[in-house]
Amino acid sequence: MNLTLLMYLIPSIIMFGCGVYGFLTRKNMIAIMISLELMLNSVDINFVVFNRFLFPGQFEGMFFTLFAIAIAAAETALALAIIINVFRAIKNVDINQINKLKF
Amino acid sequence: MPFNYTIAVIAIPLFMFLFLGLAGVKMSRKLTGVLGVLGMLVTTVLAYGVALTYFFGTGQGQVVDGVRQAITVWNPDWLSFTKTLVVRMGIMLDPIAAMMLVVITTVSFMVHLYSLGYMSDHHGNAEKGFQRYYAFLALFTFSMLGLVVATNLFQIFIFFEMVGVSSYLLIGFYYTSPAANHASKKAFIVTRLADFFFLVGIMILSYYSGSFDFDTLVFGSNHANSLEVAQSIIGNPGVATFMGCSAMTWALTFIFIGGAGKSAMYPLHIWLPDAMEGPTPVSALIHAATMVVAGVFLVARLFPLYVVCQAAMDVILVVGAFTAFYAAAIACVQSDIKRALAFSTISQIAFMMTSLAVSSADGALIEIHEGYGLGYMASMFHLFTHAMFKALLFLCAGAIIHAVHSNENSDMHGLHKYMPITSIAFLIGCLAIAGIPPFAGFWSKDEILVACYNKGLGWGIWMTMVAGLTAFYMFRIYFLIFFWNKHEVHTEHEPKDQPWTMTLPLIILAVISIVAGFVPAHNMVTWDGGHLHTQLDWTVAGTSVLVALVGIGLAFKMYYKENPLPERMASSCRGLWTAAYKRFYMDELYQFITHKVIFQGICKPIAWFDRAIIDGFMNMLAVGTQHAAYGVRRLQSGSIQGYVVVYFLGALLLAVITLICVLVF
Amino acid sequence: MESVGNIIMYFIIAIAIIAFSVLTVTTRKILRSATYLLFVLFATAALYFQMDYHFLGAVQIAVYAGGIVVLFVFAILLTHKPGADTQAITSHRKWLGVAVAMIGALVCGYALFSYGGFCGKQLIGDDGLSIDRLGQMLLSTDKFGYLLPFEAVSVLLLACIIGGVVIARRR
Amino acid sequence: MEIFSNILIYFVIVPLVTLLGLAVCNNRGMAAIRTVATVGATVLVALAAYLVYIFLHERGMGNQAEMILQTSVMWYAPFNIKLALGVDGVSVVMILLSAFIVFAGVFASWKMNPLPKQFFMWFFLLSTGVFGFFISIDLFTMFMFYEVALIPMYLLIGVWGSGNKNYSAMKLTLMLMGGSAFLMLGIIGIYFHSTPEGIPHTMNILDIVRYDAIPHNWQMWLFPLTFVGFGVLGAMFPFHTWSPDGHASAPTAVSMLHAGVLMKLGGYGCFRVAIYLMPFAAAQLGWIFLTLTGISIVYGAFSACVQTDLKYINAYSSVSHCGMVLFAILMFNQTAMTGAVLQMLSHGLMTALFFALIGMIYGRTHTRDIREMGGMMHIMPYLGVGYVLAGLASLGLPGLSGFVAEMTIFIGSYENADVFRRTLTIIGASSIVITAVYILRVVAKLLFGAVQNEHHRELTDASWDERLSTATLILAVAAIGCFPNFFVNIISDSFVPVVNALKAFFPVVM
Repeated sequence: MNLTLLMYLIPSIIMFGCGVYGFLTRKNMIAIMISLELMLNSVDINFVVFNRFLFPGQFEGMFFTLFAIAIAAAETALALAIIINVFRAIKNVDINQINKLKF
Repeated sequence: MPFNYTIAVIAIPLFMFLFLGLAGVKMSRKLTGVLGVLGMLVTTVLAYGVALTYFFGTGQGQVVDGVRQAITVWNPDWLSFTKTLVVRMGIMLDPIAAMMLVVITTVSFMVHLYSLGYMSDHHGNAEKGFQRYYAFLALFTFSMLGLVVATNLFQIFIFFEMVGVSSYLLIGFYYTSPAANHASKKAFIVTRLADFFFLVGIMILSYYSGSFDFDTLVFGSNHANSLEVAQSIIGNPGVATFMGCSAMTWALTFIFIGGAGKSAMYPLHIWLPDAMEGPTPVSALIHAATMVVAGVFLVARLFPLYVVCQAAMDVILVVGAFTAFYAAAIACVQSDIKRALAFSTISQIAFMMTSLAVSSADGALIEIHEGYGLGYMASMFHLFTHAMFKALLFLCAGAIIHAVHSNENSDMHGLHKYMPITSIAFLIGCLAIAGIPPFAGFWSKDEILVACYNKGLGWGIWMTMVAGLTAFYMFRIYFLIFFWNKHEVHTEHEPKDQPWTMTLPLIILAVISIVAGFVPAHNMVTWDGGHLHTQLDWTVAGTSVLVALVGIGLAFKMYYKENPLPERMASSCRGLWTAAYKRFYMDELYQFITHKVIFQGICKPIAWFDRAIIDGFMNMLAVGTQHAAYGVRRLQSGSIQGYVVVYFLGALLLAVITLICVLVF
Repeated sequence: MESVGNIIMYFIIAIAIIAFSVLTVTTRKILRSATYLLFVLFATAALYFQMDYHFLGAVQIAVYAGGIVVLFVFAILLTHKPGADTQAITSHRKWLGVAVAMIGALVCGYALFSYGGFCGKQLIGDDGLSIDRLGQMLLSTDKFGYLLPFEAVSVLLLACIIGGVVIARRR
Repeated sequence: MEIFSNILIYFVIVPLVTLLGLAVCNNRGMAAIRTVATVGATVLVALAAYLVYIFLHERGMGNQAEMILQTSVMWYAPFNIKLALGVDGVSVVMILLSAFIVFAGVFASWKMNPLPKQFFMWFFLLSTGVFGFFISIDLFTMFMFYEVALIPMYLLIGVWGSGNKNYSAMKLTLMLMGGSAFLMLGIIGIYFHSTPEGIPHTMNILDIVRYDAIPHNWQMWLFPLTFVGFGVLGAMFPFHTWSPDGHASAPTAVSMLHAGVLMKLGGYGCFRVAIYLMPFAAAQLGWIFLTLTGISIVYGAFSACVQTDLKYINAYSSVSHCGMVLFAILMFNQTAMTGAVLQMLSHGLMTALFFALIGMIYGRTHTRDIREMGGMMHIMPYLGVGYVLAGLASLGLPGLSGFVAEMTIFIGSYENADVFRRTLTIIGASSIVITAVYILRVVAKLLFGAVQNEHHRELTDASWDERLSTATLILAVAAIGCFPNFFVNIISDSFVPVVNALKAFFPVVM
């Protein structure tokens, strides 16, 4: 039995699917952020896997993931800051309550 | 130019109008009245000067070869439509213009004077708007004078409108009264409708002749040429025809309709009886003597054109003859004195119209023969005499109304004892209109009848019968007012003869009504300016006098003393009597057409259409846009999760498209 | 042939990723959700280690597991009462989520299988990236040098710090 | 700067300076605001009178140029857009009219409240647009000033209006903007076909006419676009429905300026741009628009007969009268077109008068429903007489302006020998009767009869500013009515080039 590229991608796809599911179904904004992290992570895995299996000796995918992690960290920090601010304002982090900017 | 001062005849009333209209409010009533009368007196004197010089003066170019010329005194351009089609505002003197100057200024002066007394109080209260009244009288006088001295058709149209407005303002003088309000509106709109036809007539005529000027249209180089000129205007009659009639016929018929509106010919007469809501002197001036004959004047002015257009003449003849009888029949049963007089006026004007129409006794009439143009002369003569005696009758009626404060003859009766001067003046007026020699009406009416007999025996008999009817209804009114039975005093004041300002005009007009018949009209107001040889046709005259006497006798029998005969006759043919009393339901017919057909049937649906369909369509566009925008707005839900769903569906769609592409290509 | 240890390792990691992913999005306790996320991230790091990207694995653990998850935990503790359940997910919403997730997975899967000439590729040799080479690549401006994105990310992070402070600052 | 030596540019500069002057006024300093506005309006009237003098002088000296006082300054070179100024007789009288109405409008809004300063500022911006439009002979500047005139209308109605003002302001602005969208398409189309191959495109009207390069098939598209574009502003059926609502809600002075001047932009544009530049299509398609305008005349008049709101009556009457303007323009002969301009003058003045009077009456009674009023003549004789005069002018009493204009139109229209045009002329002429009906109906209900509401007995007659405003307009109306040839002589020759352009495609009657 060999560990093929496909085998690495399958957990990634499932993780992504979970992320999508969580993103769509959760009401809690922090939970949505967590789902988002899942999806991001699954994409990271893809980059790395393709880099490693198809273009060994080159490191574009790896570096991309590296930067993506950095940016994900930044993004999460920012998003959580916003969520906390929102929580201060309306004492809630339910996404359905935050519709003042609608229309 | 010798007639230069004619301009003053026109200008003084205009000035009086502006002066009294603008400064009147600051002046006392007495001052206003005196100024108005003085202004009118000066105008009258000048107008007499002009007319006398024109008719009897010599050496000023007004008579060439025994033919009176039209003299254009003043004719500046007023409005240039094109290089050739120019409206001018001028003064032209010819026999009928000069005659009309006399008629208008005389009656107008009498009315001005009379109004000093009449308008000073209204049913016992001080009259409001005395200044306004004099201003409007001056405006009317100005407009009417401008009309008769017009040098071109368009000027006549302009002053037609002006007299219409003055008439509107004066009928509606008691503007707080709904009846007056309604009547003034009606008068204006009906005459406006007629003026619309007049305008169309002018458009047609001016297009084909290229001019408005009477110089070109009817006088040509001299009067003798006018027939040829008239025919040349038609051009080639074969070319411009519409529904079988030449453009000329249409134009002249339309112009006649314009005149018919002002002259209250059937079926455009309905405004005149209602116009009696105005002050009585106004009725005397405008709705009896001057403005209502404007239509007759118009047809007379264009007479040389009508002569060559037999179809138009026939229309006038039929309308005139019918109206004469129709109005006379209604006048027999009216109980309101002013309305009865109004119908009498309509009937008499119809006499003048008929008389003009019978003038073209034989078709083409290129050859001039003895008696031709008699109707024209008779018509103008009758216009003159009628103005005098009808003004007299109206002013008498005014005096009576002033005394008893009512228009209904049931409130009068037996006034002879109380108001002898008025009674005699009224009697003179009645004799004049009935055509009893030697009063004025006899001479003019007789010549009309001669002209009618010349046209055809039937027309003559018809008109003679109407003349008899005239005598009957006038004396009916006379007897009902002054005799019938003893007067019941309703008010605290006994009715009596009015102050001198009101009585003097009565006396003057009565005198004129007696002597006016001796004016040598056949030498003065002929259609071609020449002399017309006439003599009294004793058969015709005898018959008409006889018929008139029968009418008077009948009236005497029925109305001199209170008796049940009139009531019996009325009830014996109740339907006819009611129909006549209701003026044969013409008003109801108009009411139906205007309110039910035009207002309810045209205006309301159009207004609805505008609001509902056109505006509705615009609003629908707006509402549609708004709804579409609201619909699109739903997409911008603010729910990130919703966006993601759509995003994934989009991804799926792309995948499917890709798949299809792969499969197909 | 892979070594058996490698295969066993792979399965452990794969199962951990799948299981904890599912748990992350299905648990109703938000703090547990964050904890499961932590496990997913660890498992991912393990995957990177297995593919010889040691530095990347270390970064994954340091930044993600050490940084982001801690942020999450703080945020959760700031906004939630301890032990509170989140709202139950309504049924139709759940099925919608499942459907869309499936659609996403299917599209990806279809793409993989239809174009995946490369699916059967295996790991070739040791592609270990030494730290000094990585450092040089990160700070070089040559071909395959990543100085520009590196600087960009630093600026971004700076902006992010300022932004975070500004947003979260109590007014 | 060469352009500042041309008197025409001051018609734009003076309102702008007035606007700036108003801007520095204190919002509560009513006296200062009034002074500045009055001075501005007076200077405009003086300028306009001087312009008439210059025009007559030039023509008297034998200057037969189509446009006098021409100046052209390059404005945006890449598109060859110039600030081209010039006037002919029509522009001159339109400028005179505008100046008069601005003057009367200032006095009609003498007691404007609230925000008088802002009101007058927008008012003068509107005037800037109007004057700018009339002095331009470059399509671009024309269009630009046209828009400048339209936009303030929205605020003037929306802020200072009455009744359902938001709806009306929105409707008016949107419909007119819709029209100007057509217009812009048309102008762009004309621009790209303005010159033959190899010559840079131009926006200058005189140049476009000289090149005569717009292909016939393009004319068939561009003519309807421009005509409808201007026709919307000229209240052509079926694009007139902004007018009743807009006028009903607008404040007095705005109604005056709008009906008095802005609607004239439509008629002016129709002949200056649509017909003059595209004579072929005008001759081909004229009958469609002629039918529409013919409908406008009768339709507006009939609609006015059953309205009960004074402003609605007047708005529908405007539809009828403005329809007559376009109607006459489409008759393609000098007389009718002269009549059209006279009608613009006449309608401008008398509608302004009407709206001024209605505003004054409304300001006292707080109702415009004629069923609730009566006997006003007794209570406010000055306003009553003014209203009667305006009414008589409207229904065409000789001696006032309406008669002259309508007669010139009808006589001119009848000069066309074809049955279609003549029938329409007669139908159009019948409006003089319908006009009489609705005018007299209003006069009878509003002014005559018994006083309906006892409270009205305590109302006062016009104050001095109102008297001045109305007297100015009445005098102007009477001046046109009494001395029409003065105006006809100024206007008439301006149509020779248009008629010459049409001659090739239409049996024009000279």
